[in-house]
Amino acid sequence: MPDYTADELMTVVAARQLADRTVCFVGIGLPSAAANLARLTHAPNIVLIYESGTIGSRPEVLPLSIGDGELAESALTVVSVPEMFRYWLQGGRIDVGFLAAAQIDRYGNINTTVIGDYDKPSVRLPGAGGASEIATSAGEVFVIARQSARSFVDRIDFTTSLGHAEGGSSRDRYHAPGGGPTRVITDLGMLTPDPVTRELTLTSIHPGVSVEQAKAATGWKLRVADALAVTRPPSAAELSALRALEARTARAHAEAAE
Amino acid sequence: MPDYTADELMTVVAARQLADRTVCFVGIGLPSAAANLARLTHAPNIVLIYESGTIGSRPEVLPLSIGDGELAESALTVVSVPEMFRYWLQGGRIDVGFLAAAQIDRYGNINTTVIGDYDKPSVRLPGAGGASEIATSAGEVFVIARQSARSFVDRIDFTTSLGHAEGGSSRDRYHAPGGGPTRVITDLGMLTPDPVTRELTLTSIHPGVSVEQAKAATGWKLRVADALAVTRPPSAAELSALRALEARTARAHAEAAE
Amino acid sequence: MTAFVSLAEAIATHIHDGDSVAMEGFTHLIPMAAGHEVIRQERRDLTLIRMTPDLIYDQLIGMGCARKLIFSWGGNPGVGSLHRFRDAIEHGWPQPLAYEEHGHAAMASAYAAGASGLPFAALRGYLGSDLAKHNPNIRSVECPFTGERLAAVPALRPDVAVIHAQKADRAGNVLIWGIVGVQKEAVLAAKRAIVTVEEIVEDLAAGPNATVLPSWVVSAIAHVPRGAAPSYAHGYYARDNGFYKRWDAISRDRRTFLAWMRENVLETGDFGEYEERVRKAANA
Amino acid sequence: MTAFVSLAEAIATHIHDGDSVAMEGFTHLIPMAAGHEVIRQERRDLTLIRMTPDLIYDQLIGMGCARKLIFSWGGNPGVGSLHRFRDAIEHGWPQPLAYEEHGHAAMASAYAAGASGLPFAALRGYLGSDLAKHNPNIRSVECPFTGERLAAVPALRPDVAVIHAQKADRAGNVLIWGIVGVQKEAVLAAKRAIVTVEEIVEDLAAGPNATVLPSWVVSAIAHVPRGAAPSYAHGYYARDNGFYKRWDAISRDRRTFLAWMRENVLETGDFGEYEERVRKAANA
Repeated sequence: MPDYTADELMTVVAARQLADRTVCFVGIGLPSAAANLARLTHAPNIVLIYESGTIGSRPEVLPLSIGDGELAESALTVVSVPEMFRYWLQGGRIDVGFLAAAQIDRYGNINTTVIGDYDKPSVRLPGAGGASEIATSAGEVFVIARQSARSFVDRIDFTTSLGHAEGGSSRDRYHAPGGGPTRVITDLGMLTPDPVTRELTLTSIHPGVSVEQAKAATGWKLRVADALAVTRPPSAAELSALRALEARTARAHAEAAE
Repeated sequence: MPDYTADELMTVVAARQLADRTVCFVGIGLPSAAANLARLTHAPNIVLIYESGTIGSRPEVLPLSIGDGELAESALTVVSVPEMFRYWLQGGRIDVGFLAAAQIDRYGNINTTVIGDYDKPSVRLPGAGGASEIATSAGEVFVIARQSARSFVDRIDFTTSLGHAEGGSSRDRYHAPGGGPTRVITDLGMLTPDPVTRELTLTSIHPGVSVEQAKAATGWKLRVADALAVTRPPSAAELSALRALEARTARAHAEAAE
Repeated sequence: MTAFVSLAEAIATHIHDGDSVAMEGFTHLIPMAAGHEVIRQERRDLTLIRMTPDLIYDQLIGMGCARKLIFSWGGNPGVGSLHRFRDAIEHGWPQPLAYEEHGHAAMASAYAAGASGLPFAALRGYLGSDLAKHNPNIRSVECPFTGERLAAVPALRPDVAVIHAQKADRAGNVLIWGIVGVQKEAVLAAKRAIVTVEEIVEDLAAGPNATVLPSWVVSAIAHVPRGAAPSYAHGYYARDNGFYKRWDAISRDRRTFLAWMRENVLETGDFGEYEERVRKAANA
Repeated sequence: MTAFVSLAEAIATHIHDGDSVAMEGFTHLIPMAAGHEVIRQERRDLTLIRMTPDLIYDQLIGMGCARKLIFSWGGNPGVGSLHRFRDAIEHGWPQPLAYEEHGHAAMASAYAAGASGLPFAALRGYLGSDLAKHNPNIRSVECPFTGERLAAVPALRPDVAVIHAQKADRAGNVLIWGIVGVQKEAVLAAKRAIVTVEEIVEDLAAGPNATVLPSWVVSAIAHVPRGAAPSYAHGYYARDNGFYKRWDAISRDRRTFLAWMRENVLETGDFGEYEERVRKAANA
């Protein structure tokens, strides 16, 4: 039995994707945990930007919302939301947009809007927020999501955030300034777009996970790289940094609730 | 002999036009002197806005430039120049735009761009600065200028800032949010647009000035109101406030130059 | 000119049935107290505008105040769904809710366009997004220089903006800091503006480039300490994350929700009384 | 990533003949020292961009560095004409100067559009102004919602922005305050950015919403105390109004101008030496 959970491994692997000094526009939840773990381990000079307007946030604990006070207090500066979306995101100043996904398809297109029909949804999700423009303006996009046949689907019900469209060079017709998804990190492995077809392909599998498991957790016929890597397990340093961060976070959120 | 100069009277009269609590977008030079005199006399709560971004400036001395430090230090707050022109001027938050003029015609159209042909000017003037949009966005526009046949001309060489176009309702075709010039204060008197033709008409004449003088100092056939008022001379309080302001200004600018 | 009034009077004077109302606040400085007062005064047919409708909009929608919602992200931040918002959209309870949905980039630009006296905002956005197929207010505009097509959305010009701020001075100038969101734009885009504040001070002690709303763009100021709770006011109190989590259970069921709103909002006279009751319940 | 370098190296590395260069500063924080260094290094065929070209642009134009000027107000603030600017436009001396003329509202929006990655800016401007007849870069765009026609100008995207700021920290983050003008927009619109600063500090001690340019949007920082004189740096030194007045006489005549520039700029090694020489002359 490994001494870490699947979620811990997912977060560690996601964190590893972020090089030091990357300017990263961070979604709340899983992306924020991964980006802050990167900052607390191998990427001390990573620049974390949240859509609430905080530039260079260095929170001690993970924010519950995209606009927690900790993000502002620890930031280099805080700008207005219109400025954030105009000068910083659309202005092309973001290296990596880090998104979560409710539904994702084989080309990395993401749905966070509705399950079912838009006008008569069976489940109404929160919507786009900043994601549509993060997906098209950031230099590249990383996605983090727990893998299951319910969320990794053959057809998403609604395209909130453009990935590689219908694959190949089809994204080009939208003239998006950014390059789109380059990796999808899950609790089972990592998927990267095929250089030609842009179809998400399993290129790394987590220790203890079988290819069959990964295929079963995918709503399309998952392609597997010939040279399938096995993910390096979390180091003791990575695990202890993540656990300390999560313990601080739990403590802080319990206190604040009093 | 009066105990004041023509320029002093002009500034005093211009200041009187500004009611307390007016939000006034102030041009540099004569408008700034008048607006600050208003603030120091009958209009203590006037809001002075300069295009450099200062909102609610209360300078002790007159600025030489539109962005002197005194304007920022004494302001309620200072915004960026793009914000100033977008949220405050085009946003319709200005009651009165107070402009100077190099050339002005009978309908209050103003030229501060060139004398002569635009492409081969005989005199190149500074240009529009903020004036074009002040002239069309402010609720109303006051103009202050020394009157002479060289500056009050039959045809201006270039329309920098729209007045009442060709008179009558012709300004309407530009769909300007603001109402345009409502008074022109000079060293000889005050001109206001005729309610119907919008032609600038001499409605008040300064003490000691003759109608003939005013006509001679106007490049078009100047119309004179039937009920021509004679301007009330500066009060002792107005004069002493103006002279104290100018003395402080001269002293400060001499010191700063050292 | 600003009037210093009670919150009840500010809402009574400036918000009418059928108005479009933007109660803004991006996680920080959410005007909760003002929203409660709108519920107490039983406003109807409002068009609610907000980038991030959260608990207070969930309450307004669940209590039947809203006819339409214009928004770009509707969730309980860090927790999950807004159940009243979802119930209105998914099942039309307590009444159908029309909605116009955008992304943050578009809505932020639409407020800025409103503040700038422009009829629309252009943005490099909605590329490949299905939203444009469902929202007729997402159109396009051609750059007259490059020929590029950009997305365009209409300017937001609410009848009323409502925000919560840290401070006002006695002249009625308002200061906010920290995460300032789109509050300045919302106020400047709106015809009228109501501001609740943590405190009223002699001197704002603001830095030279602070986010200050001059008194002459504010219609009414009401002194409502803690008026943004359970969200937070930077420098005053922290976010009550626990309440956001509890709201999930309170709001999930229609009857539980209605009973809670009756007991805590309708049957309390003001925000102070509300907070006391909620605090007691949390500690019980 | 910011490099801390000498001003001479910053100019040598980042400004090339033929570049479009925006040295911005709205009366405050004008990058005089950087402009002098461009003159010393004899750059040619520059497209100079600035809302308010003043003394330093007068000098650059008179010394033959500029091929084209994009501007919205060209004068010696509070004094009168810029004689070298006028001589170039009126008589083509020392060489013809192409120019593209705007109003402030348009230029400020054009920088903001450049910073926002948009190809154009729309504004409610140029109504009834003759400028649109002479500048083919003033066009119009139709609102896709109301059908209104608005003025449109192309975004400004300079090759290089040059600004002077009060402080940088050792990581290369830059702080400006007071009249901040369009400097942030110019830097974010530009491909490269050079910043001269009054001082380099351990901690910017900036307020939560201060105008800070992060190190990763700045190409080079040079420490040049008093680098904005004779304009001013809020919190450091006042505007030298006397010099602005003296410039009128220095610049009026071509030979006087050239002699002055040779003695004070070309024959000095850096801005410190220049300032010492000018100060001595003023006191003589």
